[in-house]
Amino acid sequence: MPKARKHLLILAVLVLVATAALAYLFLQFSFLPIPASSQASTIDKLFSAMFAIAGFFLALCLIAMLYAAIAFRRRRGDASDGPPIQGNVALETAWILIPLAIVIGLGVVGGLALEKISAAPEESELEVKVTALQWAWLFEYPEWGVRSGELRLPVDRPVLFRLTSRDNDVVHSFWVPEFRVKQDAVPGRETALRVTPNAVGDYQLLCAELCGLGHAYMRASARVVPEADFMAWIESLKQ
Amino acid sequence: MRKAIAVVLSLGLVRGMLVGMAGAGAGMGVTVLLRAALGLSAWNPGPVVAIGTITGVLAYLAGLGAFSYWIRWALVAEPSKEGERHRYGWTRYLCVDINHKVIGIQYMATSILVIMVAGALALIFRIELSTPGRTIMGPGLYNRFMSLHGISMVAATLIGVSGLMNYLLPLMIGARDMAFPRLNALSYWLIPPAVVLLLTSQAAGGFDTGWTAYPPLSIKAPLGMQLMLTAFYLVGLSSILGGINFLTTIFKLRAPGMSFFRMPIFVWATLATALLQIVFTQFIGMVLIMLLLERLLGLGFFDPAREGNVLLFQHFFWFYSHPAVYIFVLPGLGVISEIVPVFSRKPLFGYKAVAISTLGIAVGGTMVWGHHMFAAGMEPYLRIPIMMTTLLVAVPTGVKIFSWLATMWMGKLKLDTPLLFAMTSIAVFLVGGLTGIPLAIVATDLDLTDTYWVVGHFHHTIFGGFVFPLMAAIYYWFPKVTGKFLNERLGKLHWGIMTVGFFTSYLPYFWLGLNGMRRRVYDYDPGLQPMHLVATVGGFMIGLGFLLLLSNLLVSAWRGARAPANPWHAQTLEWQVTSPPPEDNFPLPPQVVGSPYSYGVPGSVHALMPPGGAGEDGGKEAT
Amino acid sequence: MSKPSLAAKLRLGFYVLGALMVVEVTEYVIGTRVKRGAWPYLAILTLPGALPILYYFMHIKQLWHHEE
Amino acid sequence: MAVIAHTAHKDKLAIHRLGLWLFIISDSFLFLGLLFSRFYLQGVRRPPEINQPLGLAISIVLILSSLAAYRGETAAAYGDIKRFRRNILLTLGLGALFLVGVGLEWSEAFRSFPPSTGYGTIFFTLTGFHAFHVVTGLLALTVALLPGQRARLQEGNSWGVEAVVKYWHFVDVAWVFIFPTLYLVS
Repeated sequence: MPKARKHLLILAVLVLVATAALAYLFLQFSFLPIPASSQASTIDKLFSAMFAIAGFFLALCLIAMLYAAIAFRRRRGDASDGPPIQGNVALETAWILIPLAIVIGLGVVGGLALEKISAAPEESELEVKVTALQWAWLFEYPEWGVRSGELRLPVDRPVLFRLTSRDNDVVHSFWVPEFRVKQDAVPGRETALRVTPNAVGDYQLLCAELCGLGHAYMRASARVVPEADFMAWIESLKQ
Repeated sequence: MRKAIAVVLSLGLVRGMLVGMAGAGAGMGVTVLLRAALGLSAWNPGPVVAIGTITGVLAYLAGLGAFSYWIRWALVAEPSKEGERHRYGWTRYLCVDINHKVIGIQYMATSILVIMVAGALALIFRIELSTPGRTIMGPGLYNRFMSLHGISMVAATLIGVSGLMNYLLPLMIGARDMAFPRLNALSYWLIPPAVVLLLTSQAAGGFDTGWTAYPPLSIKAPLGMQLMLTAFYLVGLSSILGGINFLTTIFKLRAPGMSFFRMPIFVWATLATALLQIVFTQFIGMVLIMLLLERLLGLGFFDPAREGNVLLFQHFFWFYSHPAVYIFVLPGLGVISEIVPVFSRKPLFGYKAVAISTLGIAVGGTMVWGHHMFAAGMEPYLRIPIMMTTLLVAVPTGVKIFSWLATMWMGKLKLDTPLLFAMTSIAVFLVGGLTGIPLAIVATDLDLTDTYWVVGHFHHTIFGGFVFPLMAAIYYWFPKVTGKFLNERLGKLHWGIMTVGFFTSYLPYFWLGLNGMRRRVYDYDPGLQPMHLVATVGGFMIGLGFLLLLSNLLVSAWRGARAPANPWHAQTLEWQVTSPPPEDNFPLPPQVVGSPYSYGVPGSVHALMPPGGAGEDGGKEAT
Repeated sequence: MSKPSLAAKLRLGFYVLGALMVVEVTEYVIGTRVKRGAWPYLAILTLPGALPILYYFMHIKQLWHHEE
Repeated sequence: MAVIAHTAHKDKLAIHRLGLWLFIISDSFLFLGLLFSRFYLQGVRRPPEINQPLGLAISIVLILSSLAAYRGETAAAYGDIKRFRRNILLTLGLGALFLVGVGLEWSEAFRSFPPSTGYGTIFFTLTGFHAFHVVTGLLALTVALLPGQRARLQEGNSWGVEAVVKYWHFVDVAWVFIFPTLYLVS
């Protein structure tokens, strides 16, 4: 049927054009805040890959639907039915197997990325104990035995956060959007999170798990500073 | 005057509520006296209200008459069915009635009512969110409204899918009613007290935990929390009983000739939904009771100081609440599968694959609960397996979407309101599905979880899988239910405003989520304000859409155009009887002989109607 | 298939009871004597405990068999 | 429990049975969840104070009650109404005895591991949920003795008895899992 082939050809062209346009859009404009940790760059790559795949499927399905609504709309006075096509085994198998391959591929890539962002680094980690409470954050640097109400980290040194919430407190969640990773602080247990900040700057630590009246205001300043400034800050805390 | 009072008192709902209030009062009073007699402090709101709730609900059900038949059954050999099937007119909708069509309409009306209330709440706090800092309310009220909106919408959705399935299932399989009509009535009548409890919870301090009710926050929450937990429990109980009824009906009451692969996809969806309902709702019921016990009696399930574990709640909660998402959307996807072939005038493309994908989504969806907890400190070895299972659910979902598109391709699309809404559903659900992929993958989820990305994602899936299909279903089946058409021009306006409004409201959520907007916060970074303002405007457009729907429903029910038995020339069984359907659906059982969607095949039918059955000639005969 | 007599059916009940008693007492002996790691044995023993009740008392066969 | 359908009496029985089985299957997931909580929170730990002999005793009582229920149901199916009544009354008695046993158990447990402790939380919840099922089972068994059911039995319709007895057996099966989980594991 040449007519059927013509429709498919037009659809293919439209989908390709739209996918290219969407890909351009996603690459040209970043929808994310700046990445400020080595984890963030891994995660951002994963985001780009998924946006590309999602862009293709979005274009394919939406354009196919809109095209059908326009090209195959019922003409006035036409009361006949469409062709009685019940299905097509090859096509149905394809749209099971291709998405299957894609999601398995994504799973493998995602698993490797998870390995990468949570692996223990070779160099020594800076350990920071984080205690969450309604509605504040406490930070402890056991290496020097100092505490602080704001978070400061030296740039390019891997950090291991050990998070907990007080026993009679509630669940909170540790999130610096520029670091891209998040971890709940749970009463009664200790959770861990690895971040290697790699861009100097002032960021905000936010509580991401609903924790009551002050939830929106449960923020703390999170500053990534050069190593020397960090040591000076630690010294000032010791006094 | 006296007559009017008699009529009002004869309404089961009124009687039930009055007796229920008396029962609650008596229960609370006895508890207070007992506590005083035992030397405890007489007024301790927790246990007193708990007992009052139980006695109140039982008294309400008894006053309503939900148990009357069973009590007679226990006492006499041949219980009379007095008062069960002789009531006509509007009053039967406010009484215990065992006809599945009445119960279906009761469910739908309740659902739309609750959606309206919860939606109004959403609009109120969308106004609050249109500027950073305080706009019209403080953070306490914001948290309460946000939580009530969440749980009410969950309840409304559960009620709504029950309504759809109740009305359509027996008609679609050629049965005269559900397998257990009285149990069916009981399932519905558990809902009104749940709604009342949710509303009264606001008078008792409300609850500020979101719909998830995570402890320890929910342990510390005020008394309103307890009322919310009981309400949620009642909705769950109704859901379980409904599920048992649906399954039995599908297995035992199909018309002769209706093999499993001749069932409409909506029936497959009901089957899958009911399986999820009876298995998984038990877990939420249990964990809600655990939470109540911990609040009331000081048990230590979730308190780390007493060997409890906060994560136990989260595991059980999501072990239900993820499958619950499929309970919400599978019937809606079934509705789309019904509407697309009829308005494309083509058979459903790949019927068997679509039918099996319905079960595939349900079965696959049982093993994915942990993706809500990737950042929660969950057992780390579960992360990768759950990521894989979650991604795999995308495959059967994709099968459905591709099949709908292939059905429309080369068809003769009749662009009436039902199809327009179905198309919006497909688009919205597609965006919901695609934005779910980064949430399934652990590394990206660690960034996105608990942000507006998640909020945007699930509003897309629920609107695409429930709300828009519900709209499509209303426009599609309203002529069947009432015998009158909805106004088509108003319908198209409603469709346009809701579609544009939805995307205006919820597409910004993805950008917000990526840029540091946490969910459930009252205040945010001023840089995010423009998008919040856009979202608020979109929200009001959705609200306007609902008002248009409501006016269309009312006006058309009053003076809509007469609808014939089969206005859309559909082949499924419900269209082969008069509009509205006869009291007993099918006076004689139809004989099913073929596929429910064989459009375009000359002379093919889904079922042969017995002589004397109405509407045999495909709807030419107006009734 | 002829219907078994009432007496035979009642006798069957006693056999099932005997089997269940053996299982429960075995479980008890394991539970009291084995100080560590008794749970795998007990987990296995729950099956002979539950299945006879399901099969003989609750007639679970009804679920896939409809001759009665 | 009436069924409106194009069905004969035989089909009605099959419908009723399927409904009851689905209810039982659904309910068993409740117990599954409770058992899971026990292992999730407490592992296979068991306090030394738990009264194992009493646990065995009430287990045996419950199994005996199941036998009596079975005999009652069988007798009802064969139309032997006298034997049916005797056995259901025996079941009721044994069920009540079981509850007394649980009561004894609770009063001991209150001293050694009250509900506010880790194991107490699990113990009281599991036995409490089970006892609630026992109470509802006893109520259901009582309904089987009421005049409505008796009259239907005389017409040869023993579904009501079958239903309550099935539920009672289910309560027993649940206990078969709960007993080792609470009293015996190590």
